[in-house]
This record gives sequence, C-alpha cells and structure tokens, in this order.
Amino acid sequence: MRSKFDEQLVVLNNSLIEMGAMIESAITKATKALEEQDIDLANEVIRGDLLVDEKEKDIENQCMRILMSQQPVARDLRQISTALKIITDMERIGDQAADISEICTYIADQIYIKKLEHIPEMAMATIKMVTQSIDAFVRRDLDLALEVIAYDDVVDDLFIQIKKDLIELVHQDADKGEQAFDLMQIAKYYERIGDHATNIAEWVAYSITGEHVN
Amino acid sequence: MRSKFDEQLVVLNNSLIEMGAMIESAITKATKALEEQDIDLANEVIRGDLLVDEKEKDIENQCMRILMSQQPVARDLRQISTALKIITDMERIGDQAADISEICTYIADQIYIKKLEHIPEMAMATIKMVTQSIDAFVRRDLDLALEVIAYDDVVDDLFIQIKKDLIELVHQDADKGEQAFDLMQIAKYYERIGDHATNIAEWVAYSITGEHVN
Amino acid sequence: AKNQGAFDLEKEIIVVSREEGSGTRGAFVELFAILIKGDGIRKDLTTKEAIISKQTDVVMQIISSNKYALGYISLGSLNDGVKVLAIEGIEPRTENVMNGSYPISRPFIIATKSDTSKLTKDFISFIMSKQGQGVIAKSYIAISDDFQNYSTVKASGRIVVAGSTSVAPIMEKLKEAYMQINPGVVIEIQQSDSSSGMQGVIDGNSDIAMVSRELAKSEREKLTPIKIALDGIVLIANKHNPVVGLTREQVGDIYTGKILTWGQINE
Amino acid sequence: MNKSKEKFMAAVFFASALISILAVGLICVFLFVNGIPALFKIGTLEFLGGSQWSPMDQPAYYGILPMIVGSLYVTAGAIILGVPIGVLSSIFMAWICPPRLYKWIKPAVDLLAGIPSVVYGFFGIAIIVPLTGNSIVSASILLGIMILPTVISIAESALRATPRQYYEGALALGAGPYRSLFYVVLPAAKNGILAAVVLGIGRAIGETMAVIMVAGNQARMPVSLFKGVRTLTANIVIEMGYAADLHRGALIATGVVLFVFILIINISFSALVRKDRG
Amino acid sequence: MKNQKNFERIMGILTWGAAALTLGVLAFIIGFILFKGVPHLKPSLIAFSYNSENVSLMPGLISTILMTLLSLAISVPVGVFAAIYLTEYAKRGSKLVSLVRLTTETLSGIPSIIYGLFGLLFFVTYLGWGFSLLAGAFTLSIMILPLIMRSCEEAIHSVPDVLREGAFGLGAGKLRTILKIVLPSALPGIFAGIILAIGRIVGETAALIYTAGTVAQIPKSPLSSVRTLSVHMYALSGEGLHTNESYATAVVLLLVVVAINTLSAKIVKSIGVK
Amino acid sequence: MDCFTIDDLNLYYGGFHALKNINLEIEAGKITSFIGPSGCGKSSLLKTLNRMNDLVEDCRLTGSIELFGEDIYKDMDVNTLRKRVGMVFQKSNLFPMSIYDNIAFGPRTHGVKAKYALDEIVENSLRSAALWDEVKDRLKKPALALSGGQQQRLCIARALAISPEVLLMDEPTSALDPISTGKIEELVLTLKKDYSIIMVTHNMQQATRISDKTAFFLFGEVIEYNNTDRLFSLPQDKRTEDYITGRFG
Amino acid sequence: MDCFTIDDLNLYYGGFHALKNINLEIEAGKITSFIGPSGCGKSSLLKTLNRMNDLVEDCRLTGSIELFGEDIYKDMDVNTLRKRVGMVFQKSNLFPMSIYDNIAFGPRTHGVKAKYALDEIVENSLRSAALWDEVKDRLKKPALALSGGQQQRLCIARALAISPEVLLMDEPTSALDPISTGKIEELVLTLKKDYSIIMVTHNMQQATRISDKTAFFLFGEVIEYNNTDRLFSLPQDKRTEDYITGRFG
Ligand SMILES: Nc1ncnc2c1ncn2[C@@H]1O[C@H](COP(=O)(O)OP(=O)(O)OP(=O)(O)O)[C@@H](O)[C@H]1O
Ligand SMILES: Nc1ncnc2c1ncn2[C@@H]1O[C@H](COP(=O)(O)OP(=O)(O)OP(=O)(O)O)[C@@H](O)[C@H]1O
Ligand SMILES: [Mg+2]
Ligand SMILES: [Mg+2]
Ligand SMILES: O=P([O-])([O-])[O-]
Repeated sequence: MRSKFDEQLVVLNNSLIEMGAMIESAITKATKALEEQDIDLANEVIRGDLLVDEKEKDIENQCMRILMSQQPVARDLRQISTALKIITDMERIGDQAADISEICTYIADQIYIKKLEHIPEMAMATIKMVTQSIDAFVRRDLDLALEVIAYDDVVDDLFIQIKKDLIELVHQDADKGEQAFDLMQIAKYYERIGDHATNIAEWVAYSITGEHVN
Repeated sequence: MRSKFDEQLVVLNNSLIEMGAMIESAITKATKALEEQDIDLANEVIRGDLLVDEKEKDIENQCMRILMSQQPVARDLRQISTALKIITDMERIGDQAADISEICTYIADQIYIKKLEHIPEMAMATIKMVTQSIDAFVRRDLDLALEVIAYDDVVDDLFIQIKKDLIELVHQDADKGEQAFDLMQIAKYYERIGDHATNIAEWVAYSITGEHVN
Repeated sequence: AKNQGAFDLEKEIIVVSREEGSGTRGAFVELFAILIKGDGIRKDLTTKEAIISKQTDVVMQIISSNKYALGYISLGSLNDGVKVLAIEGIEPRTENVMNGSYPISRPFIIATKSDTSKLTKDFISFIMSKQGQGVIAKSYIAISDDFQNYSTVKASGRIVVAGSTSVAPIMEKLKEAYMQINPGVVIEIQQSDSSSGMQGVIDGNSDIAMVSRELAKSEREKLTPIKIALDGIVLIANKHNPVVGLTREQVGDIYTGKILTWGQINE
Repeated sequence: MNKSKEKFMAAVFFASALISILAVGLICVFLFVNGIPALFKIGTLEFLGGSQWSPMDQPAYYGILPMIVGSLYVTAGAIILGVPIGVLSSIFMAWICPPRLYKWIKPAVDLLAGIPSVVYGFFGIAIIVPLTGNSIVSASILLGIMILPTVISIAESALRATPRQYYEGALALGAGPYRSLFYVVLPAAKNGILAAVVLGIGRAIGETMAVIMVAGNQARMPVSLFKGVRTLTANIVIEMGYAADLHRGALIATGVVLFVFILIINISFSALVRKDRG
Repeated sequence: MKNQKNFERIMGILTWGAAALTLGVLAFIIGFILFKGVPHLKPSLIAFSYNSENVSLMPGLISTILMTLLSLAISVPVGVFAAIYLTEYAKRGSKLVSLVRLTTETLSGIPSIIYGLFGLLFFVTYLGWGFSLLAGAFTLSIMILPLIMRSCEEAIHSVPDVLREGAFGLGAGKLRTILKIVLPSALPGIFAGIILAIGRIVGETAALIYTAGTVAQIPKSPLSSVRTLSVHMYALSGEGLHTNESYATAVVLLLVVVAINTLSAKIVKSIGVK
Repeated sequence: MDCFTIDDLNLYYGGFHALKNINLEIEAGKITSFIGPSGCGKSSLLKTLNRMNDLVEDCRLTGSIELFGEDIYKDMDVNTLRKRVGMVFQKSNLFPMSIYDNIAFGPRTHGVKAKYALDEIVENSLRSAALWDEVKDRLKKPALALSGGQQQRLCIARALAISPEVLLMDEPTSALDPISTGKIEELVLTLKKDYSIIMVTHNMQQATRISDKTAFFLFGEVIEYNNTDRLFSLPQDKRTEDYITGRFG
Repeated sequence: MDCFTIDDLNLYYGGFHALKNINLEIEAGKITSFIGPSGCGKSSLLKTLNRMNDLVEDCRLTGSIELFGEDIYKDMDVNTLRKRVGMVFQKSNLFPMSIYDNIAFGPRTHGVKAKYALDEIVENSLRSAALWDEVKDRLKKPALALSGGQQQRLCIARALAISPEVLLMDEPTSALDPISTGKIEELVLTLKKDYSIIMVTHNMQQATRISDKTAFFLFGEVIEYNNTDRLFSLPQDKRTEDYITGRFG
C-alpha cells in the first residue's frame, strides 16, 4: 500500500522540483531580458508560462489522484494538500515572470532612466526564496521554510528602496514618469514573487508541523 | 454515510459564503475609506483582514477533515479541493483590500490629484466578480463562473485606462508622481482582485466540469 | 441377590420358563402335562405371566436374585447359586434319573439323514461306544453302560454338527475325545437350536443335528434320530426359599397359573 | 485430464450406488416377500390387532398387538429416561464441561457406545433385574442407558455446531449461562437434537440381545410397569430359531411392521424439520 | 432477577447431575464387568486353540479382527463410492437420492436378527457359502453399509464448496478434485463413520449366529465358520457353564473397544491435523 | 463525565500479556473508537468492559475498571453489568428465532413478561435502529432471512432493547458492503444522542468519520488517545502516524 | 491487446437474468476492476470467465467470450481454460495439506511429476507471491496454520503455479485487515508485469489504487467502463457518480 504511495510521492516531488526549476528559470530569464533588453528572451518567458500552467495542471491531477486513491491522513494529507496549494503560488510566480517579461517588451527600446541595481538584487533574492521553499517542501525542512519566510523582509526592503528611488527620479524629471511606472510595476512583481515564495514556505511549514505560522 | 457528508458540505458552503461576504465588505469599506479618506475605516479593514485569515484556516481545516474522513471522489473531491484552492484566492483578495486601505492611510491627508472615477468603478466590478464567483461555487453554476471570467476584461480595461490617466497626470505635473504611484498601486490591487476572482471562477468551472478552462 | 428378611408366603410366585420351541421347555411341559395334545389340537398351557428366558444362564440368574422365583433348567447346567427342588420327594440326581426314580428327563438326540457319510457314521459309532458314553457320563447321563468298544478307523475329513445349545457342551466333549483318536478329522459345532440344526442337515449345510427334544413328525420323515444321552430337568428356586420340594401336580398348577403364591403350596 | 478415466470412475461410483441400493433393496424385498404373504394369510387386522400370540399351538394365534404395545412402552420408557439425561449430558459436554474434564468424559461416552449389547445384558440381569425385576421398567432403564451414547454424541455434535456467537450474544444481553443455553443454544440445535432422539428411538426399537435378558418377554398385553413385557424384536429373536412356515412368515412380518414403524418415525421427523425450515 | 438466579441454579444442578449420572452409570458398568471378569482372567484364556476346558478367547479375538477387516473391506469402498455418487454426481434433489436416504435410514433401525436371516437365506444357503467368515462379513457389510454411506455423505457434504472451486479453478477435473481434495478433507468424518461401524461389528451377535456360525476356531479359509468375541460370550454364557469365563471375555472385549477407540481417535487426529 | 474509567489494567491469557497498563477515561455521550493492527488487543479490551472475557479460561486481569464510578469486577453482578453495557459483534449473531423474539429475548431475560410492554420495547428498539419500517410487517418471520446489513441493525436493536447505558461494538461493519456500512454509520451517529458508544474498527476512515475520540493500540498498549481529528491530523506518536499512514508491517 | 473479449453476454440463473448484454474488452497486461453494489453480477461475470459457472445447475448463457481470440465456450477444454485463467477467491480456500502440496497440486494436475521441477515451481510461485522468505522453512507444514493474509497470498501463489495468463480475483482482500490488504495490493501491482488481472472489489479506494481500468456494474449491466482515473474523477453516468460518491441506497 505504502510503496505505491511513496512512489507517487516521489513523482509528485519531482514534478514540483521541475516546476520550481521552470519558474526559477523564468525569473532568471525575465531578469536577464530586462537587463539586456532582449525581446526574444522576454517572449520566450511569456511563451514558457504556458508550460508552467500545464505543469500546474499535471501536478494538480497527481494530487487529486493521490487524494482519491490513497486516502492520505495526517502529514501525508497535509503534504498533498500543500502541494495542491503551493502550485497555485508557483503558477502565480510564473505569471509574474511573464508579466515582467511583457513589460520588458514595451520598454526594450528605451534607455533605462536608471541603472538597474536593486532589481537584479530582488531577482536574486526571490529566486533564492523560490528554490528554498520548494526544497523545504521536498525535504520537509522546517528550518529552511522559516528562513524563506524571514527572507521576505529583504525583498520588501529592496522594493521600498526602489520605490523611493523611482519617486525621486520622477521628481527630478517628469518625463521619466512612464518608464518609472513600468519599472515600479516590475519591482512590484518581484515583491509579489517574494510574497508567493513566502506563501509557499508558510504552507510547507504547515505541512510539516500541522500548525500555521502566523 | 452521505448525510454526514452533505451536512459537512453545507457547513463548508456557508463558511465560504461568510468568507465571501467578509472580503466583499472589505473591498467595499476599503473603497469607501479611499473615497472619503477615512483613516478609521481603513484601519478597520486592515484589522478585519485577520478575521479573514482565521476564516481561511477554519475552512481549510474543514476541507482537510472532509478529505480525511469522507474520501470524496469525482465531483465531491473536486469540490473540496476547489474550496481548498479558492480560499487562497479569497484570502489574497482580503489582503489586497487591506493593502488598499494601508495606502489609504498614507494618502488620507493629501488632496487627490485626480477625481476618483474609475477606481470606484473597478471596485464595483471586482465586488461583483467576487460575489458571483462564490455564488457559482455554492450553486455549482457553470454559466455564472464563465460570466465572471469574461468580466475580468472590464476590470483590466479600467486598469489600463487608469494607468494611462495617471501617466498623463504625472507628465503634466511631476509633483503628482508620488501620489500617482500610490493610486497606480491601488488600481493594480483592484486589478489583482479581479484576477483572483477570475481564478476562483476558473476553479469553480473546473470543479463543475472536471476540465480546466484555458 | 442377598435377600434379607423373612420369606413372605403371600408373595406371588415368579414363574420362569424357557421359550416355546426350546427342547427343555418341550420336555418340561410334556412331562408335567402342561401341554395338551390331541388330533389337530396342541396347546401349551404355560401361564402367560411366566417370564420367558432364552438362556439357561439367565434363568439361573433370575432365580438366584429373586426370592420368589421358580424355574427349570438342565441338570447338566446346575450350579450352587440356586436351590434344587425335589419332585415328589425324589432328589434329581444322576442315578435317580438313570434308574427312573426321578421322572423328569429328556433325551439328547442326534439326527442325520439316512444317507449320511461314512465319516459321520464313524463319529456316531464313537458316540455310541463305551468310550463315547464314558465322556457323556462325566456330566450327563449315559443311555446305558453296556456298549462296545470303539475301534479306530483312522478316518479323516470334516463333520459339521449343528443344533441345540443344550446339547452343544456335551458334543464338544465328544468331539474333543474323538479328535484325539482321529486327529485327521475336523468337527465343527454350530450351536443355534434344535430346529435350525435339523433344518441345516436337511439343507445339507451340516451333517449331524443336535436335538434336545423329540422330533416332530415332519422332521422324522426326513431325518433319523439317535438318542445319545439323557438329561434331567431340575426345578430350581431361590436359596432363601423355604420350600424343598414340590409334587408334579403342584408344578403343573404353578406353571398353568392355578397356584399363584408360595403360600398356596404349603396348604 | 484423462477423459476416459473420468468416465470410468463415474461409472464405478454409479455402480457402487447401485450395489448399495441393491443391497438395501434386497433386504427390503426379502422382508416383504417373506413377510407380506404371512400377513395376508393371517389377516392384517388379526395380526396387528390380535392380542394373543401362540404360534406353536394348534390352532395357532398370531396377534402381535402385545408386542407392539410392549415395544411402545419400552421405547417410550427408554426415551423418557435416556433423552433428558442424554441431552442434559450433551449440553454439559458441549458447553459447560471444562476441557480438562472433557478429555476424560468424551472417550468414556465413546466407550459406552462401543460396549456390545450382550455385555449390557449381563449388566442388566445382574444389577437391574434384582432391583426392578424382569419388567418394563428394567428394560426401559437398560435401554435408556444404551441409547445414552447415541443421544449424547449426536446431540453434542449438534450443540457444538451451533455457533458460539449465539451463546455469547445471549450472555451479552445479560442472560446467565444456563438461560443462554436453554433458551438460545438448545432451540438453535433443535434439529440436531431431534435427529439424536430419532436415532435413539431407532436404537431402542432395534435393540434385542440386552432387552430379552431383562424384559421378561411375556407375550401378553402389558399389565404393569413392574411386570414383564415382550417387544417386537424380542419376539423375533426368541422364536426365529424354531419357527417354520407361517410362524416364520409371521416373524418376518413382524420385521416388516418394525420397518414401517421406523419409516413412519423417519418421515415424520423429516416433515418436522422441513416444516421448521419453511 | 431473582427468577433468573433460581433458573440458573436449578438448571445447573440438573445439568451437572445428568452428566454425573451418565458417568456414574458408565463407571458402574465398567466396574461391574471388571469386578466380575478380572478375577477370572487366566493365561489359558488366550491359548491358541479353543477347547471345552480352556474356553480360549483367542480364536474369537482373531475372528473378530478378521471379520471386522473383511466387512470393512467390502462395505467401505462400496459405501464411500456410493456416497460420492449420491453427493457429487446425482442431481440435486433427485428422487433416487431421497429414496435411498429414506431406506438406508430406515434400515438402520431394523433388528440385526433380520439381517441374520437374510444372510442365512442368501449367502449361506442360496449362494452356498455355508456358515462362514465370508457369509458373516457380507451380511455385516450390508448391515453397516447405511452407516458408512450416511456418515460418508455427511462428511463429503461438509467439505466446503470453496475447496472444490479451488481445485476446479486450478484446472483439476472432477475425479481428481474428488479423490485428492474432497475425500482427504472428508476423511475424519468418514473415519468417524467407520469407527461406529466397527463398534457395530464387534458388538454384533444375532446376525452372526445365523451366518458365520459359532465354531470357535481360527479360520483357515474365508469359508470357515467363525465365532466372534461377542458370539463367543453369548455362547459361553448361554448354558450357564462358563459364566465366569464369559465375564473375563467381556473384560477383553472392553479392552478391544478401548483400543479401537483410542487408535481411531489418534488416526482421526492425525488426518485432521495434516 | 466519564462512563468508563480504566485504571492500570493488565490482562493475561494464560502466560500471554494481552493488555498492558491500560489507563483510559472514556467519555459518556461520545463515540470512542479503538484502532490498531490485528491482535493488538482492541477486542480484548472491549470484552473486558462487559466481562465477556470471563468466559475465557485462563484469562486473568489486574487493575480496575469503573462504570460511572462502580468497579465492574467488584461491586457488580455480571448480568447486571451486561444489561447496562450492551454489545454488538462483528458478525451478526442473531438467534435463529423470529425478529420479535430476538429483540424480546433481552427484556424477557430481565423479567419483562407482559405482551404490551414487550410490544412497545420491540417497536421502540426497532425504531431506534432505523429498522422499524423495513420489518414491521414481518416481526414473526425468522430473523435470519434478513439481509446482512439489516441483520446487523437488528443486532443493534436487540442490544438497545435492554436499554443499556453503553454500547460496545466490535467491528460492526467489517462484514458488510459499503452501502450497509453507510447505514450503520449513520445509525451509530444518531444513537450517540442517547448512548455512550465504544467501537472497534479496522477502518480508519470510519473512525474519522464517526468517532469523537480515538485510541490507538499496539502490542497491548494504548499508544495514543486523543480527539479523533487531532489523532488523525497531528498524531503525537511516531507509531501512530506510521500506522494511520500505512507505513506499517 | 485484449485478453478477454466479451460479446453480448447474457447469463441466467434459472429464470433470473443475472447479466444483461455485457460487452467488454479487457486489456491484457492491465489490472481491471469490477465494482458495483452487492448482487449486481460482478462475481457472476468473473466466474463466467473461467467457466466456474458450469458448476451451477440451471445456469445458462448466451453470447460469446473469447480469450485471446478463442471462444472459451466452444473451442476450449474447460480444464485447459482454467489452467490459462487462474482464480483467487474471497476467502482463502487452501486445501488441508502442506504448503508445498497446495502449490504442487495444480502442476501435478497438469502432469508435472518430477520432484525437481515441482520444487522449482513451488519456489518460483512463492517468490512471485512475495511469500518465499516467510514460509521457506516450513513448506511441509500445514497451510492452514498460516495467518489470514499469508493464506491469501498462498492462494495467489497456488494460482500462479500453473502459470496462467489471466488471474481472476474475487474480493481477494475483503476478509483481511488493512496491513495484509496492503501487502496483497502491492503484490497485485507487481504481478501486473506478467499477468492480466481482473479483480472484483467492494473497496472503491482499492480499485482506484491499483487498477488501470474499472467497470461499474448495476443490476447485471455494465453501466460504465473506463480508465480508473477517469471513472473516479469524471464519471460519465449519473448512476456511476451516485455510487462512487456514496449517494446510493
Ligand atoms: N482466548 C484467548 N486465548 C489466548 N489468547 C488470546 C485469546 N483471545 C485473544 N488472544 C490473543 O490476544 C491478543 C489480542 O487479541 P484481540 O482479539 O484483542 O486482538 P484485536 O486487536 O481485537 O485483533 P483483531 O483486529 O484481529 O480482532 C492476540 O495476540 C490474540 O492472539
Ligand atoms: N448460483 C446462483 N443461483 C441463483 N442465483 C444466483 C446464483 N449466484 C448468484 N445469483 C444471483 O445473481 C445475482 C448476481 O450475483 P453475484 O454473486 O454475481 O453478485 P455480486 O455482484 O458478486 O455480489 P456480491 O458483491 O455480494 O458478491 C444476485 O442477485 C444473486 O442472488
Ligand atoms: Mg478484534
Ligand atoms: Mg461477489
Ligand atoms: O432348550 P434348547 O432348545 O436350547 O436345548
């Protein structure tokens, strides 16, 4: 009874890792496209989001099948329902990477009003969060999950920094307003990615302890 | 066997309706606070979000208990897993209302750089979407769910309109940049609320048909 | 069977008889005129209340365990568990039977077909010899004591003897004595009863029938009887019974149900 | 596997069934062929209803009513004594007796079943007759004892076959052990116990060797429980050796009567069981 | 409540009483036989050949064993095969089966003297076997046939159908299923029937007197007349000449019965446990 | 309130230590389920609660069990105990009598004789067991003619007829198909209103579905005893978790 | 490829129409499960597949069943059919013999005599049934001394010993506890590699857990036949959905 279930769990975990890898790569590529103003890369990310959506559905199906056939309880049940929940967040992360890429395509022909310094930093930070949160799920590692949750502050701080910078910039030159808006939105997307990673980590913590971190 | 389950389903539906009512009221209040620059009301919404979070956890527990004890399959299983998923979206909507309210409190002492016309419209639209999506779930009403999904375009159009207006405004007066940023963010939150409502509707459609709308 | 207490004369006499057809009974009823015979009429008047036993042993056991019982058995089977009653004052002893003073006796008979085998004839001649009658005289009553010596013919073969259980014990003795002289001969003794013994000879299943009664007319047509010994029939009573003897008439009356209690005898 | 072997053995089985039917049939035929003519010659009514049995007299009388009644008396007596004791003992053995005791009792009852009737007869004549004379009572007691092992072992296996759950179910409702046994287990084993009784009756009716030693064997209508009686089987055994012609036929006809007797008992028994199931 | 207690008490006393009575009677009978018989046991009783002095029971003992074996050898195969036919081959609810059942059951109540007469007429006279081991064995075979058939039928019936299905499911044919699965499973039940049959053979008197005869000898051929222990006892006691030896023989007979019972219990157990 | 208070209970079958240091307080008015692998002692404990183990030779126990404060092994007549603590077994053990007589057996045992009183008890118990409508027209028919699920409900009705305070059930649905099982589960849930119920089950979903509290047994010990939801979502002991998630054996 | 092709099958027990117009194609190398309420005809169909219904008097059928293209009611000797289509029953029906003899019975029936060959078959079947290690030291011991779960696996080993192509199982775990059930399920999953398996089960989770395809029966009809995942997540027929979600009866 167990071995089939364990097998299914392994497949599920692998799928989650794959999906994690997909969204990490989406974030990385989106960031690169942004930095290098590479429309093709941006479009690749946008198209790639479809695959992420597929993956989500695949994982969701797996979860449903496991729920249906294995009647999991206790930690097993939490693990499956957690998977069911975190894929929503992961899918949103994928969406956000695509959103970033979309904005990229709009501003690819513009000269950046500001050197991108904090945004890649945010990207790095969120990628780390995403990777770790999924790792935490797969390895059932509570400490790692809590680390991710704590790390969100870094992202939030960066966002506030960026926002401040952009407001400053616009103040100096109203023409930069439009791009500033776009960059602002991009930063917001990264911030949201961080939020989703935090969500994932929270779910992971719940699946391990059975209690919600508040 | 069934009667206990049906009873549990009724309780679950009621909880979802309650949670729906909570977030609708949160959106309404947040919008009112924004319009009337009412800090107290805004703070009420922010505090109220805790209750929404509680509710989410309560519903989640209900779902887990049902999964654990009733071993639902087919439509029943989809219904429970859908509930499990939509509460994430609902909780996010609650968060967004709180986020809106938070921004409210920052700009409550400022004179609005622009008459709020489209934002209340967006608010109305999203409230309608939220209400209808939850209704669709409870009544298992596929048409209503599809209606909600289609309606998201209205919200998106409004957002683009607002964005355009704000860029225009900043162009005219760079000093308005900061508030414009804030208003922009608020609009973005409404847009996101619309997205979440769409998500909910999509889940509802899935739970009814067993297929994802794409 | 330890009967304590006084002997109650008012008690009924428990009459024990053998079964109808039994050679012992046949002789008994005839000798005590319990049987009425005429042309076309035959009636055994033995009281219907008489306990019927198929075995001598059972008769003795009943008598020995019941103070008020009265029965009759073959003299050869007598043992000291019971009391022997004198008839008309005469003790039933071998010599009294031999000399006829004890009148109640019956013959032991063997019956064969007239064309029986040589071996059978030799065995019969042994029985009717001095040696044979000597064997009989040890426990029963020889017909007489002046017979010829038996001389061996060193015969061999098989003889089947069948019939009355009363005769069987003495036949066994005869067989053993004969086989000592003629080791080559096998004699089988089947005990059932007089009638089936004779039927066996008629059917060819056996050679010699042992019979403890007179032959019926139909039997006599097919078989030749030879009287080989005499057997006294003794009336027995419980040891605690004060009665020591009966008259013929009394016996007849008791067995026909005219006398019912022991008290009536003493009158 | 091997079709012809299958066919061959099927034929062998069938032949065996035929043989047994043949054997069974032969006896039936023998009984009827030898018995029925005598029955007709004597007259069924005189035979069954006549109360005088003196086949060796001339004129002879062939009324077996005394023996029929005698058989009924003795059998009834045996049942009255043997069945309650047997059934109670079987309850004891199946449900109450501790296993340690059972180890001894069971072989003892088997032994009781294995003792030849001649030995029972010895016992009866030496022990029972001195107490109660050659009488219906003695015969009933002896037969009662003799049917004990039959009744006990069949009733016991019937009782054992009743699911333990019945007993436990009754106890769980707060009934005491004996109430549970007598109101639930015993009724549940009713059919088996009836079968035990029927077989006991069969044994009682068919038994001869012991009975003739204690029953007194008077061929007249029974007069008192403490007076002797002659049963149908005793009648056959006592006289068969001397019987010829019509007398012999009459005795065999007595066998037919016994056969019919037992047939009736069996049929009414199976009717009883069937009615109960329906 | 009080009624219940009284009921319990009374029924308890009755039940224990009945069991005690049964045991008491048994002990009494056995004690009686031992008391009467044991003092008269003497070596001459088991002399090889019988004569009127030693009244040896040896020929009787051997004849009893032979008679038992021979009767079983005849009736067990026929009975078992017939039972197989009736249970496994005959159509369910067939008239034949119920007829046979009724007659066999009824025959088991027929007094053995009738069997004896039948044997006398048929085997002894009509077939001309004379009083013989063979005639006795055949007669007894018929007598115990209903017993064997019945117990064998019961035993075969009580073999659960799932075992048959199991064998058929493995591709075994009917015959193989019956011989390898059904019969071995039914063996304890069949054995129980055989033991009862042995009991009847050993205890039988009336039927044998008219068929096997009463010759006290160790049979030289199946056509020799023999006398089994029961008949021997009956014959010994009849004229009141050897009553004591008769009781001594009863003791031996009792031992034989005990031996048969123990042995068969062992056999049944060993089959059952296998 | 507690209906049963089990204190330091040890149970031995001859030399075999079947229950070890059991301490449990079983709440009145609740459904308590016992789970655990085969042979862990669930049935043994259940049978100890109405002293059905008295029937087992060589069965000894130490410690005490109180039913609403009275020691059932000391102060109480065993038949009275069994009247107060009804039991339903794994396989229907209806008596081979009519439906009516099956139910009336208990009351008759306890002295109810009057027909009108029996009629009423029979009807009420059948109604409580949700069986009245199905059988009211054939009360005099043999009980064994009912379907498996009906038989099991009739067993429950029979147990109810002696108005017990506690109902013990040993795997009451393990021999039934899913539909009948569902009916019994519903019945048990409605009976909770009036009775304290203790149930052994092999079916963990059943335990989660209907019981308020669950005790997990292993090798004669109670490993964990908790609210059912809690035990099945957050087991405190590794062995419990291993068992309920099927990581066992 | 299809192992069984069932065409317009109708089955009657006397006057009772037990299976109605069954058309099913059962895939080779897959696990197919039959579900449905009690009495719907699952077992009847299963038994028809290896002609165990031949034993039932009064059982008639129309239509055809082909095993890899051969009509099992026309072209085939019934014993050969049963050799090719092994069967495992609800309750273990081991023969009262040793473990070894139980397994060897089938091969012996089909003519295997040599001891070394039998030894090998016994070992292989026991290994396939995941039982070898547990019983290898007591092959000569009576099979009935094994535990319930082991007995059932031994029944499977016995069926494997005649190297069938198809295995039919009628509720093989319904009499077992969850742990033994788990073992059997795992075993069935590994057997799938070498055998086509058809299984009747009352336990719907079991069907979803191990079977590839599922057929839902009702009143002698096949209501729905589909991939298991599909049938349990998106049943096409209202009655299927009602049954699997417990809305029945
Ligand atoms: N009468 C008895 N004599 C000896 N041992 C027993 C007896 N009854 C039970 N046992 C043993 O006690 C242990 C516990 O048995 P119990 O019946 O309570 O287990 P259980 O948990 O109910 O198992 P299951 O789920 O199989 O019913 C087992 O090892 C069993 O073998
Ligand atoms: N030998 C038979 N004679 C008459 N009717 C039968 C026979 N076997 C089965 N039936 C009937 O056929 C129908 C189908 O029986 P079947 O055993 O196939 O059902 P099932 O689906 O296997 O049920 P369960 O889940 O209870 O085993 C039932 O109504 C049953 O009563
Ligand atoms: Mg148990
Ligand atoms: Mg079935
Ligand atoms: O009296 P008997 O006929 O046996 O000599």
